[in-house]
Amino acid sequence: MTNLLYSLGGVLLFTMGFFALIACSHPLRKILAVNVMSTGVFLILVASAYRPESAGNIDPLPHAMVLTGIVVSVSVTALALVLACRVQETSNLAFLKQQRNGSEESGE
Amino acid sequence: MTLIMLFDILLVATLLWLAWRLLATEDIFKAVVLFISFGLLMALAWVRMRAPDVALAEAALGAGLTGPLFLSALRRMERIRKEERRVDTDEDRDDDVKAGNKRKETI
Amino acid sequence: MMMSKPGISGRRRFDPFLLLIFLLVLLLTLILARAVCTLPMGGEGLAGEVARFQQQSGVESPVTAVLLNFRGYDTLLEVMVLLLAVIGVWSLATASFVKNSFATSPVQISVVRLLAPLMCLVAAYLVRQGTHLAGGAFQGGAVLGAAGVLLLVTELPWLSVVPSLLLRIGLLLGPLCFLAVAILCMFSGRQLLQYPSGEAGWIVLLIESACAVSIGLTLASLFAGGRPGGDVSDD
Amino acid sequence: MMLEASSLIVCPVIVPLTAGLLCFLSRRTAFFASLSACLANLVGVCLLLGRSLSGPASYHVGGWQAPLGITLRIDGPSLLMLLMTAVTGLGITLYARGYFSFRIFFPKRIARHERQERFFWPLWMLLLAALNALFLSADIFNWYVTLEMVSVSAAALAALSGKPASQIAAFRYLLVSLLGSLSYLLGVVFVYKVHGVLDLNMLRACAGGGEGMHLALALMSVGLMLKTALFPMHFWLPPAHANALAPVSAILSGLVVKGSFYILFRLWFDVFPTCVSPAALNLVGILGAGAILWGSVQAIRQQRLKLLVAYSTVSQLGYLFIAFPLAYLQNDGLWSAVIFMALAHSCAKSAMFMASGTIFLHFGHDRINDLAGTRKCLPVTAFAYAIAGVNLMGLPPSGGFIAKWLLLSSSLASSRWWWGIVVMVGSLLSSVYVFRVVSRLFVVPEDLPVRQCLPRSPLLEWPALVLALIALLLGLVAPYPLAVLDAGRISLMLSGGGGP
Repeated sequence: MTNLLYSLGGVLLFTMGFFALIACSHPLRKILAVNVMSTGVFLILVASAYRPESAGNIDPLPHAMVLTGIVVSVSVTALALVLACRVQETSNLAFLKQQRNGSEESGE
Repeated sequence: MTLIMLFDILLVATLLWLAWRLLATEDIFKAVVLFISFGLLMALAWVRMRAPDVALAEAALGAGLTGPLFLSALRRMERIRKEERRVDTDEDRDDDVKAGNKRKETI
Repeated sequence: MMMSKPGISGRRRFDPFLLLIFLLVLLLTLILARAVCTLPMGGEGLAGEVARFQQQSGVESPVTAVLLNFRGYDTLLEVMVLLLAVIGVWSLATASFVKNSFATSPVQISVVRLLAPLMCLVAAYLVRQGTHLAGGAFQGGAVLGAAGVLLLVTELPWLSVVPSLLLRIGLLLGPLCFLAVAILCMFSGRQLLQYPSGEAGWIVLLIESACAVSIGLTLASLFAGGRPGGDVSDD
Repeated sequence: MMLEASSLIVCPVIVPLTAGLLCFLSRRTAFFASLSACLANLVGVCLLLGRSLSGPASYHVGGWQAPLGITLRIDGPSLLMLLMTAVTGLGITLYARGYFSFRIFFPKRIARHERQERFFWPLWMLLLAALNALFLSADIFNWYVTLEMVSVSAAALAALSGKPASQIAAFRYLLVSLLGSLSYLLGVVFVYKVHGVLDLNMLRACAGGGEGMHLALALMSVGLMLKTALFPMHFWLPPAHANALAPVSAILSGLVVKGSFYILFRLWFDVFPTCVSPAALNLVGILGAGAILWGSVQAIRQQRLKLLVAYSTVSQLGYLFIAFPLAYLQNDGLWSAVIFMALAHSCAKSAMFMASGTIFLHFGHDRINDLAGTRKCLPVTAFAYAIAGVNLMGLPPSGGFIAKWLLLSSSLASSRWWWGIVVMVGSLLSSVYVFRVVSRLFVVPEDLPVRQCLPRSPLLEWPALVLALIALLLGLVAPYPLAVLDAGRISLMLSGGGGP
């Protein structure tokens, strides 16, 4: 019962994050949404492995997987945030450049 | 038994509510703050799931580091937005603008 | 900044595309929820298997055993993901150390100066206890990183003071140590990451300590949001 | 102190990994570390190739057997993908050296070029290691880790150029990759819950699994298709690939998309063939057909060379998916058509992006209409572009021809001719967009203004030509890779494999 409750919570987190990822336009919000999504996946994974104290040892593999996942998501979040800043930073620049050159060069 | 159940339901509901608020609220700063509290509550949920390792990692990484990361990014973005054009640090700033002209010279 | 969830809160004007997405997401939620209900819950999984080889793994905590021994290869690659994030961030921007941003009062600064060594101690403790209880390289590294961030936000831009080469060596300490152990293990006829029997305990601790230092530095560097100034020119 | 012979299998992961770390540590030796890593990788893969004709090999990392540990496995498909990565990787490494050395002609932008070169090498080497790890792995969670490693390094590489457009494209690319990875991870969670194992060999033995498994496979597949840019989900690919630096475009188009495709391919045909329904296969085939037609039409409409090549990637990826409904059930040979297509496309597309990059460097633009007479300045590059184009069109001696021939004959043999028609139309359309560029490159109009050519750099031109020629000759040596695949397939039937 506990497993199911938390797992369903995880599912809802996942889909909420998914919707926000598509619907929201602010880059930071998108990154937040991805983080919520990944938390949802982790919650499903850990919750479905849960068993009460009396039932014996918990499978440690999901915990290890989630640890890996959390570390990965933190590093990806950091990269995405810096990229988002760069996008913001260069959007002014792109505007300037378009005015000067009349067109936008691709590549290089 | 029922007390635990109540706790579970309350925790999951709070988590979901926080997630919804942080995704739906209009103020992005508020969203980030909500995200930090979301991370802390998640740590509680991991403890409840008998996953102390994950809880420690979530508390330290999720709330302790991702939050500041978001905050500093937010600050930086706001600063960028305020200035029409930044004139500090990055060495290729002017190059970007001049690149087009430069290239025509080299042909 | 206007990104409420229109499908739910209905604050924005009606958008057929978003409504469609919302309905699809709703459908997805239902499908996933139904599937989750049918999943077998709370099974033993590989707990028995892990317990069986716990003795051989050299550590008492099952999660640490999985992370650094049974599935050490995953962790090796994951440490590389962290490193990749730093390289990516460094390639994108230069760090900005804005002073007087968060904490300005001398009291706060002295508190931080007290707190930082304490956090380093906590980190060391977390790494040490990771072998038998909850904790380990990632948790310890995260606390170290938090200490670094705390210093960064209180007028101590230590990242810009550390010589570039030293910083890079610090960042590489964990990955290099892990990789070197993995490769050295292959000599004398063993597999990659197959620790010599009986020696696993201290090897795991060694890897964890090196990784914790690197992870701490990595997280602090990620927080700084770019390469330390002047890093490009000197080598 | 001695190494076990089977340790050779980890060489494609360990060697670039070490090189990547060294590249990050010291800038001066970066190129030589990378070059030696690429050479060692190629030698290692060739040695593996020689050994593996006798059968597949498994390697238990850490000495832990399957349910607990991670298994690496080498067989036909993985070997060929490794070979593809090694060959293309070597070409790209050489080209990148030429590309970054070219900066002396842009004295004002040296700081920027130096920064790009400095971060390119570690990112590229770690990406190479991640791809090799992906091709070697036989564990669905390990795949997730390698996928993340690939996404992070690929996104960082895509943003390396620093141009506004590339930053936006890279940001979107990163988010899309993350979404794909998360979807895949959710699928992995379901699989683990249903079967309790992560190892491919053990999963293959677990029959059925019911609804949960179908959903798991669907989640994993959608995530991977998003990463592979299958037709309606391709929107992120052209901007990301076209706005990156030329060596990076070659990496992204030639290698990175093949990584997620390989996992998809493995899951559908190797691990869970019983979970795949004909309807799903047909759907994927239809999407593939859509990709071929839409990608080609878009490619024809582009005004920029690099965007044209990027859209052509979208369309060429369609061929990989159109093989799905054909390859299933009746025709084992098609298995190899898919891998063969990936191989030929990887070499040809990298060559094409390299050639486009060279053209861009020399002329400072890549407007197709203004490229007339490129042959005069860059004969080797123009030639490389043309040969790579022959491959994309699927003209006879090329590897692309063999793959398309296999597709066509199988669609006729199974009297599902409509797939064959799509293949034909796709080839026709691709010849339109290839000739559109080639005609400009080679025809020197009378009134062409005298153009001062920059000095030629051999490293900038020859790797593209050699890769294009390899793709071309792949058709002539077709029996050999097919034999490798056969050896691999036999091995797949055996399943399991020895251990310590």
